Order: sequence, then structure tokens, then C-alpha cells
Amino acid sequence: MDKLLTVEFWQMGGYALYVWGSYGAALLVFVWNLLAPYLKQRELLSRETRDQRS
Amino acid sequence: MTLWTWLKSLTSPPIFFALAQRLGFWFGLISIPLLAYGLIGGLLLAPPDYQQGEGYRIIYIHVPAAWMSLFIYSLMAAAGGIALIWRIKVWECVLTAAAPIGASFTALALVTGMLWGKPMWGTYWVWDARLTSELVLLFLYVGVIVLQQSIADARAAARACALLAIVGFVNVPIVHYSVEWWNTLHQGPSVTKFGKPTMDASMLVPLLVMTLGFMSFFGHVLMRRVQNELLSRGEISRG
Amino acid sequence: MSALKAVFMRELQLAARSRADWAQPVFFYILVSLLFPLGVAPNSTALPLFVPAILWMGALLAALLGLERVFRSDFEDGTLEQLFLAPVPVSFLVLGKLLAAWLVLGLPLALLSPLLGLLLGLSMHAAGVVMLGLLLGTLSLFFLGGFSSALLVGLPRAGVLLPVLVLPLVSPILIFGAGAARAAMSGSSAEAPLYFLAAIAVFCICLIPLATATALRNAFE
Amino acid sequence: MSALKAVFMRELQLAARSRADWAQPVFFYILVSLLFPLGVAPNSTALPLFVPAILWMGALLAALLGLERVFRSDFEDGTLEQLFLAPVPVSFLVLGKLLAAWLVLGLPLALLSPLLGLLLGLSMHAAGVVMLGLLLGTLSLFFLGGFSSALLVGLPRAGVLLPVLVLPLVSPILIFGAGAARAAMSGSSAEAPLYFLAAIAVFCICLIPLATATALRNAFE
Amino acid sequence: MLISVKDLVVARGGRTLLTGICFGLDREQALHVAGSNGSGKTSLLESLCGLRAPEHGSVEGLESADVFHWIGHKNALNPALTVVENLRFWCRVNNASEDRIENALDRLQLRAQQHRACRELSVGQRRRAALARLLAVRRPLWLLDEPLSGLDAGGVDLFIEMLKAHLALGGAAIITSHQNLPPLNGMRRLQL
Amino acid sequence: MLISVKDLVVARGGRTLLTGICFGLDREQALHVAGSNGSGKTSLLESLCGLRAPEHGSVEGLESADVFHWIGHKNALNPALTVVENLRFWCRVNNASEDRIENALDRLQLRAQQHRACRELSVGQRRRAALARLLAVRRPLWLLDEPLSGLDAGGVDLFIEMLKAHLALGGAAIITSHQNLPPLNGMRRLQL
Ligand code: HEM
Ligand SMILES: Nc1ncnc2c1ncn2[C@@H]1O[C@H](COP(=O)(O)OP(=O)(O)OP(=O)(O)O)[C@@H](O)[C@H]1O
Ligand SMILES: Nc1ncnc2c1ncn2[C@@H]1O[C@H](COP(=O)(O)OP(=O)(O)OP(=O)(O)O)[C@@H](O)[C@H]1O
Ligand SMILES: [Mg+2]
Ligand SMILES: [Mg+2]
Repeated sequence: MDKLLTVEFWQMGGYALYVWGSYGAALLVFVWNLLAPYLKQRELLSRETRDQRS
Repeated sequence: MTLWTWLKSLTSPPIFFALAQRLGFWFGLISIPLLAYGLIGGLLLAPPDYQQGEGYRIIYIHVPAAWMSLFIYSLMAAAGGIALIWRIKVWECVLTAAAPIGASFTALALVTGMLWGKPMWGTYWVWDARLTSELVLLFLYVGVIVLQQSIADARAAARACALLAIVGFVNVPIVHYSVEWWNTLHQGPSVTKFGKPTMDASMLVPLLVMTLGFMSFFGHVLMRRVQNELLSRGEISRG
Repeated sequence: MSALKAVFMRELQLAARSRADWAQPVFFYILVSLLFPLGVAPNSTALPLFVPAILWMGALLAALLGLERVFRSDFEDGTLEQLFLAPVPVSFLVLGKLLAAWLVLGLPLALLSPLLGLLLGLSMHAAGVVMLGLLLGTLSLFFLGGFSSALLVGLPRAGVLLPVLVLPLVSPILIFGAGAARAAMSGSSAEAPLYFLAAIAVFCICLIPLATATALRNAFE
Repeated sequence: MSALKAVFMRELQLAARSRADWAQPVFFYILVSLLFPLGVAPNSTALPLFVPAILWMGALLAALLGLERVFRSDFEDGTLEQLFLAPVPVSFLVLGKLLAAWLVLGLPLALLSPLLGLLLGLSMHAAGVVMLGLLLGTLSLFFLGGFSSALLVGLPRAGVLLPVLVLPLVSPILIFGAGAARAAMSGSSAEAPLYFLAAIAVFCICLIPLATATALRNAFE
Repeated sequence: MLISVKDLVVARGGRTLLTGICFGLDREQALHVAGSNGSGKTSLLESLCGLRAPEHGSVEGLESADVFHWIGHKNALNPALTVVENLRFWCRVNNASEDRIENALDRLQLRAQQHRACRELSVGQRRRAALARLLAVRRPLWLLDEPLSGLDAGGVDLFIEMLKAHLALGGAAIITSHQNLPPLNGMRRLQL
Repeated sequence: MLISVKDLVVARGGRTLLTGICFGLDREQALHVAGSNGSGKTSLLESLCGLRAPEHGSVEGLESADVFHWIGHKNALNPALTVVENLRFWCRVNNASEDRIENALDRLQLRAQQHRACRELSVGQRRRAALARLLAVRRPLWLLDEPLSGLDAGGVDLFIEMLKAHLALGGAAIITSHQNLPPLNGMRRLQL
């Protein structure tokens, strides 16, 4: 775990931009995949309860 | 759960909805340790590559994402076949729900590939067979998504998408074998040669774990999306 | 069999009636191939490199123009539902229709290509390979395009959607076709990609009509 | 004026019916421009030379494919005859229709083009010139596309004449447009061809609606 | 006189169909044009409203477009738009206010379908939507080609009511129909 | 029994239109399906002939395509082909001989128009050309959706004659129509 704190680790042997760019892109994809259906489901469920009430 | 109820749950929207709830939960739960180990293994434990140094660590994103892009499209084609032959609504939903997830992984494979290509090949993009066919795969996903949104009737839309996914499936083997059929810049199969992978175990294990993590994450999102699909079609009424 | 022939002959008859229908793609093909070089610096030495791509893309885009309407008029005037109720498999009738469409719209493109190729500076041999490639390639193209337009039948903006569906499906054909032409230009053998194109064409002719029939059926329900 | 607006808004409404609609022209354009390089030898360094031509061809195709049906569907469902009986000149309504079509299909293409140009290796300046050129050029192309589709509705037999009527108008647009881009790429001034394009666009906007209305009128007699 | 037709000759594709058509129509009058299939009813009406140039003769009173309504065999409904959207469009194109749309939909019993795309309507419902235009935009003269085609019995009654009210308000109408229309005040019949 | 329908449920766009439709039809019998606009007559007939999957229930007797004729609201005539060419096409597609075409054209009084492109026919003439298919290709069961729409009085009589002859020859028919059909032997009425 100490490795996390070293500068070398974050520099990735000079490839920092590419490596962290890739992991960042992955993070974005994961977050979008989690959020999009979650928000949609909330909207759908609330619409349904609204429909049932009316 | 007996075999019979299991089979029935694959065809009945309300039962599948409940099943998806549970499956989705477990998939999500499993994916957390898998992804975590993959990350730690890939970024911290695995040694640097003797040729590429640290740059090769992109592999832990690139390769699982690329594999998923192929796997999800195959799944869509299979789901499409099932939906068309047996006219099962649940599988129509699986098909349409998988498309955006697959597209996102394909985009990820492309982006990470490009980011990897710059340091390794000196350029972000070349028009070679593997790269091009992966791009085409992205467009196939987009085609399915656009087609689905263009047809008003949800069932007709899903069935049209099923056909498109099946016909477009021919591209999957082309992506996979492109490196063998044409001489390309891209890496040949180094992991998937079972028997004697040319990769060291310390590098390989995190990659495989990461792939499993991607898989179960996909399972989680897919279940969520199938639920949404069923809800928006009015197949599920929650009283 | 006689039903397939009937559909086939009717398409030819219709094509003979309205010449505008098939004149448009041919015109477009000529336009694209001849105007493309105009977009490039005059006397550019790089032009020959692009000739196969121009000829192939031109044919592909011209075919799209014609394919948009293969099924539409039949859908609108009720012919399609009658065809579904005929005592013959619909995939058969689709086969007849697409073959005729290819004959009317695709074949002229293929036959025109060597001429355009020569105009653009291809060698005789390379022009021949382009034509052969396009003969096979347009066949697959028309089947894949017909399939896609069946998916879109009845949609108001099918015109723009069609390329979005077709182009990814046909890109392998484009790659092989232009590859064959390039091989011919550089003097190496173009056989392998041509065989590939032939294989794809056979595959399309055999299987795509089934998928197309299903897609059309889906448009009703 | 309010009638023009009504026609204009209706076109937008129709375009907005499906959620993915705005995305279609975009994907369409991306696909057309990215498929060209597929036909070319991998890693050819000559590619940028062809980028203006590629981008312009995509726009031409969009105009032809997207406008194929502007008037046909209105003709078929009887809307066109009602428009002829409205207390407004038909050329006005045609203007509204074509402007809306351009807004939905043409404008996104023009706005997207610099991005694609950059992807395909154009310089910043050249990409800007391509966009400007396409803004003006697509306008003319869409009006011409509308005119040709009106000809097909009104004078089906004139379809064969289409090339003769449209070709002289399309080719200067493409020549000037690609010329402007080339000038920008080579560092010289692109003003002259852009002015030319602007002149053609003004000409098209003013006169084509009149010609189109006349062609449509023929559909009834 | 809302319309006066003199010595009209109508031809189609080189064949003369009708000769010497003469009639005039005042307010509160209606003309039922009857004739067998292909006798030229549609061609006559199209000539009257100016969609087709007559071979010969004159039509007076219809020079201005906002004097009359024309409803042909085709409904002029865009299939992708809803009933209301279609009607609104026609009001706007004709510079009319949109206030009467609601009333028109009520009268033709299309309230339940008003927000459905026209492609999802049944044939009779579509015909009703086309007829709703007559009420949404008020015009003194109606030229209607087979307005009853596709309408159910209730729809036919509705139409007759509409027509009566229109005539009573000082309108006039020329109507082709293969079905018999009930005798109304001021209704004449022209047999082709 | 030529056709037997059990417990059919018909839905459109998520709305259930008809439930529990049960009937059977023997030779020499006809069924007049009546109902208001939008009640689901067209949808019912389309479900019977297999163009639309019914929600529920069974239709027996129509498994083979050469048992029945379907004529919908649309005429299935290509506008660019002549009447004869259109009929010939349908004979060939259905593997029937082309001998009866002449007779069919005679019966429907289309002889004068037979070599004209269908786009140049009047609406009623086009409907007649569509009905000519019934005589050109013989099938025991007719499913007809508003066959009378657009027909003049003479055309309606012609159709009734055709129908009588068809029933007399052992045929059967299911017909929707908003107009009243004259009482025939073996004709029943189904009100939706
Ligand atoms: C935009 C550029 C790239 C794209 C679109 C791309 C695409 C793909 C795809 C689709 C796969 C999965 C193939 C299969 O399972 O059949 C893959 C695997 C792989 N890629 Fe890439 N890639 C790109 C760039 C790179 C670069 C630059 C490298 C490294 C130098 C690389 C290394 C690998 C490796 C090692 C595999 C695993 C091969 C195996 O064992 O199957 N990729 N890539
Ligand atoms: N494509 C569609 N999608 C959804 N609903 C539809 C569609 N087509 C028709 N409907 C609805 O289904 C119902 C039945 O339509 P159908 O065409 O069967 O009626 P019909 O009895 O034939 O009426 P008509 O007498 O007007 O011909 C109508 O209410 C109609 O609005
Ligand atoms: N486009 C055309 N070209 C040539 N002749 C035509 C054309 N359209 C119609 N006709 C012919 O003109 C005649 C009159 O047609 P019209 O449509 O006016 O008849 P109609 O009285 O309205 O008949 P219907 O009762 O069937 O509607 C018919 O004989 C028809 O064949
Ligand atoms: Mg008529
Ligand atoms: Mg009906």
C-alpha cells in the first residue's frame, strides 16, 4: 500500500497521461452505467405511482 | 427454486422482474471485490512489463472492455434469436437493455486502445482491421439503439433490433480473428491461447479477475435495465 | 417458383415504366465519382490511391438511394399484406424482389464502374477487378440494404436512418472490395478478397431473404 | 408569414417525433466520412488531401436521401392539394419546408464537419473553412434536393432529365466548396470561393422555391 | 351567388368527361352531385376548386382561397401527427384561430382519439378528423368528395347535422356521394 | 366448417378491443360484421387472416393460404401497372391460371379501363379492380373489409350478385360494411 504514496506510482513510468486517462475513462463508463438506469427506474416508478393515484 | 419455476421465470415478466431484483443485487455485490482485487492486482501487485514498462497496465481496462464488447453483442444476438423464435418478451427486453451497456464498453475499449496506441505505436489511430472492425462494432450498437428509438411500438422495435443484432453478428468473428487474418499492428492473441498463455501468471490473474468483475458489473446493470424496460412497457404493475 | 418469377418480372416491368427510378442512382454514381476528384487538388498524384475507395463508396451510396424505396410502395398500397397471404414463403418473394432490384439498380452500377475507373486513371486490369468486385459486392449490398430497409418500412424518416443501419453491415464488403482493387493496382493477386466477396454474396443470398421476410412481417404487428 | 411558420414548425415537430431523430444525421455523417478511409490503404498519408471531398460528398448524400420524401408523402396523403388551396403562395410554404429540412438535417452536418475534419487530419483553419463552406453549401444543396424531389412528384417522366437540371447547379457548389477547403489547407485565401458559395445560396433560396412550387403544381394536372 | 359555373367542360387524360356543366349556388343551398364510378365527379370538384384547369368554361366566386373548403378522397392528415396537431396545423396555414378545434373534435366525437397519431386511427376515425377541419376553420362554401366514405351510421347522421347547421348559417355545399342523402331544404341533385 | 373462431381476443396498441368472439361459418353462409368506427372490425379481420397475432383464442380453417381471399381498405394495386397487369400478377403469385381474368373484368365492368394504369382510375374503379381479384382467383372463403366503399349504386348491385353466386357455389364470406346489405340466404349479422 505504501506504493500508493510514491510519486513513481502516479507517474507510471512516464505513461501517466495514458494509464490514468484509461482508468478515468473506465470510471466514467462505470458511473454512467450505474447512474443512468438507477435514475430511469426512479422516474418510472414515480410515474407509475402517479398514474395509479390519478 | 425448482427447475420448472426457474424456466418459467425466464418467460414471465413479473417473475423475471423479481428474479432480476435478486440477481442484480448479487451481481453487484460480487463485482465489488472482483473489481477491487483487479485494480489492486493490476496497478500495484503485477510487475512492470519488460518491454512496455508501466504503460501496459492499460491492459486491465482495455482487454476486459474489448472482450465485453464482443460478449455483449453475442449475447444480444442470442437473446434476439430467442425472442424471435419463441416470442418471449423478457428476452426482447434483455436485448434492448444490453445495447447501451455494450456500446459503452465498446467505446471504452476504443478509447483505452487509442490511449495505449499513442505510446506504443506512436499514433492514436490507424485504419487497420482490428481497430476498424471494433469501430464498426460500435456503429452496430448505435444502429440497434437508434432503430429501437425510432419505432414507436416497443415490441415491434425490439423484434426489429433482434433481427439487426443477428445479422450484424457476423462482425463479431471478424473483430476477433482480424489479427490472424490480416497482418495488423495490433497484438495477436496472447491471453486467449489456452494451454500456454504467453503472459506471466502475476499479470494474468488480475486480468482474469478484472474480466470477471466487468462481467458481474455488466450483470448488475443489465438486470436494472431489464427491469426498467419491463416497467416502461407496462408489463409490471406494482400495486 | 412461378411466384418468385412473377415478383421478379413485375419489378422489371415497373422499372421499365418509371425510368427515373433507376436513372437516379446511376446519375448519382457518375456525379460522385467525377466530382470527387474535383474536390482534390488538380493533378494530384495521390488520386489513383483513392480510386478504388471512390468507386466503392460511390456504388454503396448510390445503392442506398435506390434501396430506400424497395419495399415502401408495396407497403403503402397494400401489396405487401397480400404477399404475406400468398401460398408461397415470403422469403421467396423477397428473393425475387431483391434480385430484380439488384438487376435494375445494382448491375448498372457495377457495369459502369470500369468505365469510371478508366476515366480516373485505373489500369485495364484493375478496372476489371473493380467491376468483378462490384458485381459480387453490390449483390451483397442489395441484400443487406433490402434487409435494412425492411426494418425501416413505414417509418417517416427512413431515408436518413437507412445508412445508419446499412453502412456498418456492409463495411466488411467495402474493405474486401477496395482491398482487391488495391491489390490489382499494385500487381499482386486479387483472388483471395474476391473469393471472400463471393462467399459473402452467397451467404447473403441464402440467408438474408429469411431475415427480411421476418422484418417485413414485424412491420405489420 | 404565419403559414410559413406553421409549415416550418410542423417539419420540426415531425423530426422531433422520435427521440433518436436528432442523432440520425450526425451518425449518418460520421459513418459516411469514416467509411471512406476504409477503402484506402491503411495509414495512407495522402488521406487529408481527400478530406474536403469526403465531407462534401456526405452533405450531398444527406440532401438527396433526406429530402427524397419531403414532397412525396405530402402528395400521397393529400396535404399538398390542401396547401395549394391555402390563402398563401405555395413557394412560401416550400421555403418553410426546405428551411426546416435544412435545419434538421443540414445544419448538424455543417456544425459537425470541422470535428470530423480534425479527426481526419485537417488543420484548425481548414476545418473552419470547411464548416463555413458547408453552412452555405448545404443550404444550396438542400434546396436543390427539394427541387429534385418535387420534380419526381410533379413530373415523374422528367426524372430522367433530373441530372441535366440539377448537375449544372450541384457541380459548382462542390467545386467551390472543396476549392475553398483546399485553399485553406494550402494557406492561401479562401474568401473568393466562399463568396461564390454565398451567392449560390442566395440564388437558391430566392429562386428555387418558385421553381419547386411550379413543379409541384404539375402533380395535379 | 357564392359560386356560378358556366358551360364547364372537364377532361381527363385526353378524354372529355363532362360538357356543358352550368349551375349556380346561393347561400343556404346545397348540390348533391351523383353519378356512376368514373363519371367525373372528383374531376369536376377539382376543377371547381382550381386544382385542375377546366378545358373550357368559367367558374366564378372561388377566386379567393378562403371562401371554400375542399375535402377530397384523401384526408390530408399527416400520419405521424396527432389529430389535434393536424387540425392546428391547418388552422395556422389558413390564418384561422385555433379556438374552434375543441368544438370540432367534440362534434365529431374524436375527443378520445385527439392525442393519438393519425396512423393509429381507424379509417372512419380518420375521415372524421378530416371533416373536423370544416368546423375548425369556418368557410361559406364546402366542396366535399365522398364525405361519407368510411363513416358509420352514427357518423353519417353527424355529418347531416353538420351540413344542416352549415346551411342554416348561410353556407352552401357541393357534395358527391354514392349514398343517398336525406332530402334537405335547399338541396338539389345534379346527375352526371 | 370453413372457419371456426373460438374465444378470440383482439387488441391494438395495448387496448383490448374485442373479447370472446366466437363463431363458425359453413359453406353457403355469410357473416356481416357491423360496428361503429373504431370498434375493431378491421383488426378482427386482420387477426382472422393471420396478418395480426390475436392476443388470445384460436382461428381454425385458415391455416392454408389458398383457402381464403383478403381484401382490406387498401386495394393492393400497383399504381404504375394496368388493371390487367395487376390481376395477372396476383394470379401468378397465387399459382392460379389467368383464364378467369377476362371474365372477372367483364363482370365488374372494367373492360374499358383494363389497359389503363391504376393511378389513372377513379376511386370506385380501383375498388372494382380490387374486387376483380375475387373472381380471377377462386377461393372458398372471402374476408372483405368495406368492399362497398367507393362503389356506385350499380357497383353495389354487382357486388351483391357476385356474393350470391359465390355463396350458391358453396363459398362463404365475412364482410364488414357500414351500409346495410340486403338480406340473403345464409347471411348472419355480428354486431361488435
Ligand atoms: C483503438 C485501438 C485499439 C482497439 C480498437 C483495440 C481493440 C481490441 C479488441 C476488440 C480486443 C479483443 C479481441 C478479441 O478478444 O478477439 C483487443 C484485445 C487486446 N488488445 Fe487491443 N485494441 C486497440 C489498441 C491496442 C493497443 C495499442 C494494444 C497494445 C499495444 C492492445 C493490446 C491488446 C491486447 C494485449 C489484447 C488481448 C489479446 C488477446 O489475448 O486476445 N490493443 N483489443
Ligand atoms: N396502428 C394502430 N395502433 C394503435 N391503435 C390502433 C391502430 N390502428 C387502429 N387502432 C385503433 O384500434 C381500434 C380499431 O381499429 P379498426 O381499424 O379495427 O376499426 P374499424 O372497426 O375497422 O373502424 P372503421 O369502421 O373506422 O374502419 C380503433 O379505435 C383505432 O383507433
Ligand atoms: N390521372 C388520370 N389520368 C387519366 N384519366 C384519369 C385520371 N384519373 C381519373 N381518370 C379518369 O377520369 C374519369 C373520371 O374520374 P373521377 O375520379 O373524376 O371519377 P369519379 O366520378 O370521381 O368516380 P368515383 O365515383 O369512382 O370516385 C374516370 O373514367 C377515370 O378513369
Ligand atoms: Mg371520385
Ligand atoms: Mg376498418
